[in-house]
Amino acid sequence: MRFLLTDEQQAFARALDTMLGAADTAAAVRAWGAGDHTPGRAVWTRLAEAGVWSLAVPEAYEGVGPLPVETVVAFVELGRHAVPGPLAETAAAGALLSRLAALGHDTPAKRLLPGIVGGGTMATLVVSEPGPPETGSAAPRPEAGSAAPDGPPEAGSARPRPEAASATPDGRAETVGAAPRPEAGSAAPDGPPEAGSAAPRPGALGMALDADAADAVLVVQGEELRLAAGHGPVVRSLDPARRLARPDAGGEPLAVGPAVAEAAGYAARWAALATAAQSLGVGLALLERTVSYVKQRSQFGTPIGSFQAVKHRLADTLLALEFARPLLYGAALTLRTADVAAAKAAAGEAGYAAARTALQLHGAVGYTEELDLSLWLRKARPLRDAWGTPARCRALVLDGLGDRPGGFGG
Amino acid sequence: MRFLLTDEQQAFARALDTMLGAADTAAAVRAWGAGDHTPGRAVWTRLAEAGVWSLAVPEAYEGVGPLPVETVVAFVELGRHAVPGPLAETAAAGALLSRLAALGHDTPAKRLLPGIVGGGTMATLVVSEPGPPETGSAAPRPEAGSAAPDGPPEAGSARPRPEAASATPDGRAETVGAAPRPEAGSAAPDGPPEAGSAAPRPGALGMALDADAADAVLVVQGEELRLAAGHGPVVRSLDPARRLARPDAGGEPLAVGPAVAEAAGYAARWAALATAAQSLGVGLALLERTVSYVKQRSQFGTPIGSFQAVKHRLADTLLALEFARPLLYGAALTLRTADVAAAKAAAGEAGYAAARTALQLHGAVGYTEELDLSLWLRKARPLRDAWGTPARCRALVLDGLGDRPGGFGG
Amino acid sequence: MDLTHTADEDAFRAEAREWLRAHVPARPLPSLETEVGFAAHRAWEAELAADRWSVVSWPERYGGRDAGIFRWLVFEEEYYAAGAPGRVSQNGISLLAPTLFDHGTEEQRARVLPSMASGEAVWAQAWSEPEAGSDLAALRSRAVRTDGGWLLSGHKTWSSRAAFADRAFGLFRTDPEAAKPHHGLTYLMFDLRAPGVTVRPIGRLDGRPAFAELFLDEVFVPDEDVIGEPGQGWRIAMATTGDERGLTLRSPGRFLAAADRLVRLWRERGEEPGARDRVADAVIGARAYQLFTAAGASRFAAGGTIGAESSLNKLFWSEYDITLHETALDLLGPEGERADQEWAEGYVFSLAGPIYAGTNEIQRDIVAERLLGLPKGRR
Amino acid sequence: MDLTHTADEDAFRAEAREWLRAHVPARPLPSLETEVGFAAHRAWEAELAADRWSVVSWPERYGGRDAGIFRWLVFEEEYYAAGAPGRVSQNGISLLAPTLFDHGTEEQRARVLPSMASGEAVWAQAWSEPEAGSDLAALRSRAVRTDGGWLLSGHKTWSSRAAFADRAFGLFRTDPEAAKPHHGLTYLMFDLRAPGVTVRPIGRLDGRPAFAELFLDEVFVPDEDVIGEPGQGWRIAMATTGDERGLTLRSPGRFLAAADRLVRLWRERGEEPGARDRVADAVIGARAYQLFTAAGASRFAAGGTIGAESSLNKLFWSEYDITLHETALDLLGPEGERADQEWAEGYVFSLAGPIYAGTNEIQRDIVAERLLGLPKGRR
Repeated sequence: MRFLLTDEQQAFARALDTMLGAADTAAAVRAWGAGDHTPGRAVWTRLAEAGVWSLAVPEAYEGVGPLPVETVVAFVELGRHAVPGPLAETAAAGALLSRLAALGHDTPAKRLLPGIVGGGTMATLVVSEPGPPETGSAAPRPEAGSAAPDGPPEAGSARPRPEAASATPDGRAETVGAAPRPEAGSAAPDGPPEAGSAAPRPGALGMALDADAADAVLVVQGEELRLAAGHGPVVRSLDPARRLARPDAGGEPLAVGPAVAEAAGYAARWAALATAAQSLGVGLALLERTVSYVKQRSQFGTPIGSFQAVKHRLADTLLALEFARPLLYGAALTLRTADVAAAKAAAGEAGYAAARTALQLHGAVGYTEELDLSLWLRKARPLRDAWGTPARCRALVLDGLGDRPGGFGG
Repeated sequence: MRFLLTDEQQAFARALDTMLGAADTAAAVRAWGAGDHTPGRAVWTRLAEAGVWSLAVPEAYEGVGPLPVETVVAFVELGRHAVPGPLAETAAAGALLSRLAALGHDTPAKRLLPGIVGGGTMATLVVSEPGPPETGSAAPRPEAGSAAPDGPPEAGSARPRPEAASATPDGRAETVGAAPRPEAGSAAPDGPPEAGSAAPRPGALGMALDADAADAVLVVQGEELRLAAGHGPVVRSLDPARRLARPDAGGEPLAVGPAVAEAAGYAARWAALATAAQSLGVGLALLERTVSYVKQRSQFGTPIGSFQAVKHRLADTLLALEFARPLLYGAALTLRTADVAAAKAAAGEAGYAAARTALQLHGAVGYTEELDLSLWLRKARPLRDAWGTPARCRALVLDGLGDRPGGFGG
Repeated sequence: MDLTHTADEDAFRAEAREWLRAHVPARPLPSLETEVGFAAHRAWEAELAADRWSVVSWPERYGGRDAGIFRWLVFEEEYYAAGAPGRVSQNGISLLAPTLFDHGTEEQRARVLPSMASGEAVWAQAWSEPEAGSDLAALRSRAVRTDGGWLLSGHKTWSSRAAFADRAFGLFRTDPEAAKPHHGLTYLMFDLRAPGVTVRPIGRLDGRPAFAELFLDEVFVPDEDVIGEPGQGWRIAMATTGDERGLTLRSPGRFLAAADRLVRLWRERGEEPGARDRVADAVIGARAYQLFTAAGASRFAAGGTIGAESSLNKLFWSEYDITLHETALDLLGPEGERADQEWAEGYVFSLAGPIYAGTNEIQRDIVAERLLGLPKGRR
Repeated sequence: MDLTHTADEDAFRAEAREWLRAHVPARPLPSLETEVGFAAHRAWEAELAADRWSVVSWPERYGGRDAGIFRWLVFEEEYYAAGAPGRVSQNGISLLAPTLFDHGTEEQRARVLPSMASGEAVWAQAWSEPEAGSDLAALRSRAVRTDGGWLLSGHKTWSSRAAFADRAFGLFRTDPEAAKPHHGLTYLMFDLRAPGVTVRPIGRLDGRPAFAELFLDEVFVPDEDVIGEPGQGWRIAMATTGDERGLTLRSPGRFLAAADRLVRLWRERGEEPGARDRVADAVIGARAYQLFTAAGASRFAAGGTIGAESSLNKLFWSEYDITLHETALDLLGPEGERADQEWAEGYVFSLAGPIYAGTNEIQRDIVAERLLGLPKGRR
C-alpha cells in the first residue's frame, strides 16, 4: 500500500505542465474551434514526444503501456491546460487496438499503433453498438442467475463479480452494465430482459469528436471495427473546440468478431477514465484561476476573496475536486467498470461544479468568450457527459456491487 | 384576482397567534410527549373555541366550512406554535365525515361532527387501503386509455384532467395517482397495470397519530369506514410529541361503499394541505428563532449573524419558505390533488431545510432537547413525510399534469 | 384569496391567444444575438406593435392597451405558452420605460416611447463599468456640462443588446465633488450612433455578441435627454433596478412555458425515473413563481409596493432557470452538448441570471439585512 | 500507486474477521447513550481488550498490537463490516491517547492507557464552555495552583459521554494574565467522581444524554495529571483537535459499511429509481473517503503530516453522513419517522457532525484561508 504518485509520475506531470504552459494552448484551442488545426497539431506532436500516446500501447507496438495511472496523470494536465483534440479518443483507440491484438487480431494494431504512438496518427473513436445505453434503468438485465448473454459465463462465487477475476474482464458485459443480478427485488424478474422500461434508449451520441481533424476515424458497431472513409457536417458543441460529426457509413472493415466487442468495452473504460481525468484537470484550472481572480478583484473596497460566501464556495469546490482525485487513481489501478464509473461521475460533477463557481465568482467578465477562462468553462459540461453521463455512471456503480462494497483487499 | 388574505383572515391568524402565544404550548408539547395529554387538551379546547375544528365542517353539522384557506391560515399558526395532537387528522376527519354526509351517508356525521367541532371529540384517522402507495413509480397505472379501475369514467377531453371538472373530484383515483396516462412512452404499456416495478409497496405507515389521546380512531380500509375499538402499543416518533400506534382490527363499522373511498381521498387532500401548512409554520418559527439567536450569539468578538455564510443560509431559508407559502393558498383554492401535492412537497422540504439551518446555526445548544427549539426541530421531518412524502407528492404533481401546466384561467 | 379572472381578463386572454395563434412564427427566429436574428426580432416587434400587443401595459397613447397588472400577466402567460419569440426591446420596455413614466417629462415620453413600442428604436442599458459591477456607486464615466447639454466620456461595459441596438441609457457622474459616491450621478439617454461612441461587441460564452463595451469620447447629449434632475440619477436608477428585479423582468408565463417544455421532453425521453423529482420540481417551481407573483401583483394592485422582496424574486427565478436547463440537458444525455439543440441557447442565457441585475450574493445580503434584519457585515 | 496489502496485512484482516465473526453480538446492543447500553458497551470493550482488539494501533505494552496505520484501516473496515458495536471509549482512544503518546510522560501512559484500553475507565472530553464553542480561545474555566496540584473551577459543557463516563480531560486557564487568550491554558485530566464535580446530563434531540454539563468547584487535580507543561495547553490541544478531525475519528470502514447497508435497504425497497442516484452517490462517497484516507495514510506512513486538509476530511464525512441517513429515511418513507427503526439513532447522531469538532463554517474558513490562501475576512 502506497497510494501516492511515485517521484517519476510526479516528474512526468511537472514536465507536461511545463511543456504545455509554454505551448500557448489557449491560442491552439481558439484556432481549433475555428477549424484551424495547425497549432493543435503542434501540441499533439509535443505530446507524442512526451510519450502521452504510448501509455495505452504495449511495447510490441512501440508503446510503454498499459499505464493507466500515468494516463490519469497526463490527462489531468491536458485538462488543466485545456488542450484541444480527440485526446481521450486517441488514447482509447490505442487501448482498443492493443487489446484486439492481445485477443489475436493484430493486423490493425500493426498498421495503426505506431502512428498513434508517434503522434502522426490522430485517431477518433465511436462505439455505436451495442454502445452504452444512456440510462441505467434501460440497461439490459439478463434473467436471474444467468450470465451475460454474449460473454463467457463468469467464473467464481455464487454472486459473480466479473471485475474480481481480472483487471480487464469482458468489456462488453461491463460496458452495458449486464453483470448478473440474481437477487430478489430486482425489477421485472420474470419479464424479458428489457421489461420494466419502455423508454427509448438515447444511446451514445453516435458522433465522433474532431473527425475533421483526425487521421483515423474508428467505428465499432457490434462486433465490427471499421475505418470510416469520411464524416458528415461538423456540428458545434457547447465547447466550440469540440467538433462533432457523424462518421459515414461503410468504410474499410478492420476486424470482426466477439473480440471487437470485448476490446471496445476495454477502450470505453479507458476513454471514460481519461475523460474523467480531464474533468479533474479542468476543474483544478478553473479553481486556480478563480482563486487568483478573487484575490485581486475588489468591490465595496475589499477583495471579493475576503467575503465569506466566496470563500466557502471555493472551499466546497476544492472539496469536491480533492475527493474525486483518489477515485481516479483507484480506478486506474483496477480498471473495473464500477470504479471507472465512480471516478467519472465524481470528477465530471466536480469539474462542472467548479465551472459554475468560476463563472459566478468572475461575474460578467467570466461570461465572455474573450477571457481565456471560457476555454475551460465550456469544456466542463461536455466532458462531464462524454463517455458516460453521471446518471449512467451511477447506474453502473450500483450494477457493479457485490454483496458488500468491500475494502481494498476484502 | 386578489391573491391576498382578507383582513378577516389576517385577524384570525393574529388571534390564534395571540391565544397560542399565551397558552404555553411548549409545556403542552413536552407533557404530550410524556403521555400527559392534559395541557394539550386545554389548548385543544381553546382551538375549538377559536373555531379551528369548524373549518372543514358545513353549517348543517355546526361548522362554518368548508374553508380551506382559513384552514391553511390556522395550521400555519399551529405549526408556528408547535401545538401537539392529531391536528391535521382531526381536521381531515371532519372533512371525511362531511363529505360522506354530502354523498348520502350522514349517520356518522351526525354522531361525530358536533363533538369534533366543539373540541370534545379529538379524532385521528388512518387511510389504510387503498392508501397512497409511497413511491410514485409504484402507483397503479391502468392500461392506456382506460379510466381508473374502480372510479367512474372520467369525463372530458382526450387527455382527461380529473381535477378540471370539479374542485372535489373522485378522491380515490386522485389519491392513488391513477389519472389515465395514455401517452406513448409510458412504462410497460402492454403489461399488466403493475408491470414495470416489482418493488414492494411500502404503503402508508398504517399507524394512527396519537390514538392514545384520541376519542375517535377512524380507520378507512378500502370502501369501509370504521371506528377502531383500541390500538396497539405506542411507538415513539423522531418527534416524541407524535405518538404512533396501530389501530386494532375490527371495531364498529360506520359506513361502507364507494362514497367512503371518495370521501377518504378528499380527506387525504385536506390532511395533506393542513400538514403542509404546519410545515410552513414550523419552518417560519425555526427561522424566526434562529434569526434572533444569531443576532445575540457572539463568537470571535462579533455576532454570528454578521457572518456572510450565516446570512446567506438564512436568506435561502426564507426564500424557500416564502415560495412555498403561495402554493399553500393556491392549493386551498382548488383542492386539486396536484396542487395539494405541490404545496406539500414545497412546504415540507422548506420546513425541513429550515430545521437543518436552525440546528446548524444554533450549534450544540440546538442539538439539546431542553432548548425549546427542539420542539420545532423534531417536528419538521415527520411533517415533511406524513400524508405524502416529497417523492410521492412529486409523482402526483406529474401525474396531474395535462397537456400544458396552464395559467390561472388558461 | 381569489385566483379567478374577470370576464374582461378572460376575454383579453382569448383575444391574445387567438392573435398569437395566428401570428407566432411557425419556426423559431434566428438567435436575437446575431445580426440577422436581431433584425428578425425587430420585425416581430413591429408586427406585435401593429396590433398593439408589444406593450400592453402602457397607456394607449404610446401604443399600449392600458392593461392592468393582471392582464399583463395573462398576456405573458399566453405569449410564452404560444412559443413566441424573445423580446428584443425588453431592456427599453422593462427598464427605461418605467423610469420615464415615473421620472421623465411628457415631452420625453411622447418622443421616446412610441418608437420603443414599435421596435423602431431598440434600447440598450449602459450601467456597468469595468470597476463597477456589483458596486454601482463606483461609477467613473462622467458627463460634463456644455452648452445646451452634456458631454459624456468614459467606458461602459456589459451593455446588453448594444451590439445591434440604437440608443442607450445609463448613469454618469456629473458632480465629482459630491459628498458621497452615490451622489452626483445623472441619468441620461444617448444615441449609440452619435459621434464619439465606439461600440465593441463582446461575445458571451457561446460566442454571440449579447453585449458590448461602449467607449465614449465627449458624446454630446442635449438637455432634453436628461431624465429627472441632474444629480438625482442614483435615486432614479435604484427605482429602476428595483423594477428590473421585480415583476417586469421575468414573467411567470416564461417559466410556466419552460416547465411545460421540460415535461414534454421528459415524456419523450421515456419518463426517465431518475429525473422524475427534478422535473416535478420544475413544475412546482413554475407554479410557485406564478403564485408568488400573483400575490405581489395583488399587493401592487391594492396600492402596495415591491421592496426588498424583489431580491427573493430575483434569487428564485435565476436559480430556477439554471436548474431547469440543466435538467433538460441531463435528459438529453450526451446530445446535450450539441449547440444546435433547442435548449442550448437558453442554457447559456440562464447562466448569466445569477450575475446580472445584482449578483445573487448581493441579493442574499439584501434579503438577510433588509428582510431578516441581520447586521451588516463587512461582507 | 499501489492499493495492495502485504501478506501480513491480509493475515491480520483474516484474523480480525474471524474473531469478529465469532464475537460480535448477534443483536445490536442497546444505545450507548443509555445507562444500560453504556454498561453493555463497556463490557464489549473488555471483550475486545481481552483478545487485544480494542486498541490495535497502540504498543503492545498498553494492550495494543503495534498495528501500523494500514492495519488499523483494515481493522476498522472489518470491524464495521461485521456490524460490531459503537465504541464507548472513542473519546479516550482517539483524543486523549494520541496526546499522551505525544505529550504525556511514561508514568502517565502506564497509568492511564491500560484501563482505557479495557474499558475500565471511560473518558469524556471537556473542551467547550457556554461562551466558547467554536471560539475555544475564549475559555474561562480556571485551574488555580495549590499544594501538589491544581484546583479546577468553572463550567464545561457538551462533554460527550460524560453522563456515564469515569474521567475527563480538557483545557483550563492557569494564567489569566497571559498576553493572548490562547496562552495561559493548561491541559489536565480529572476524575468525574471527584469532590466538587457536578455532572448534569443533557439530552440530545432524541432525549438521550449523549453529553453533559460539568460544574467544577475547586476540584483537586494532582500535578501528575497535568499533560505537558502548564501554559502549553493550547498548543497540545490543537494537535489533538487536528487528530480529532483527521484519521482517527471517522474511519472509512464505518462509511463503507453504512453505504453497504443503504444499498441493501434500497434493494429491499424495490430499487426505487428516484433514489438511485443518491444511493450510488453514497457508494461513490464511501469509496472516495476510503481512497482519500488511503492517500493520507500513505503520506503519513511516508513521514508526512496531516495539516489543514483534515478540514476537508471533516467536511466530507460530516456531510456525507447526514446525506446517507437522509437517503435511508427517504427510502423508509413514512416509516422513517419511527424512532425504533434501525436508522433513527444514526440519523440523529449524524446531525451533530457539522457542529462538533469545529463547525463546518469554521472548517470552510480554514480550507479557504490555509489551503487556498484567501485573505482572512472578518468572517
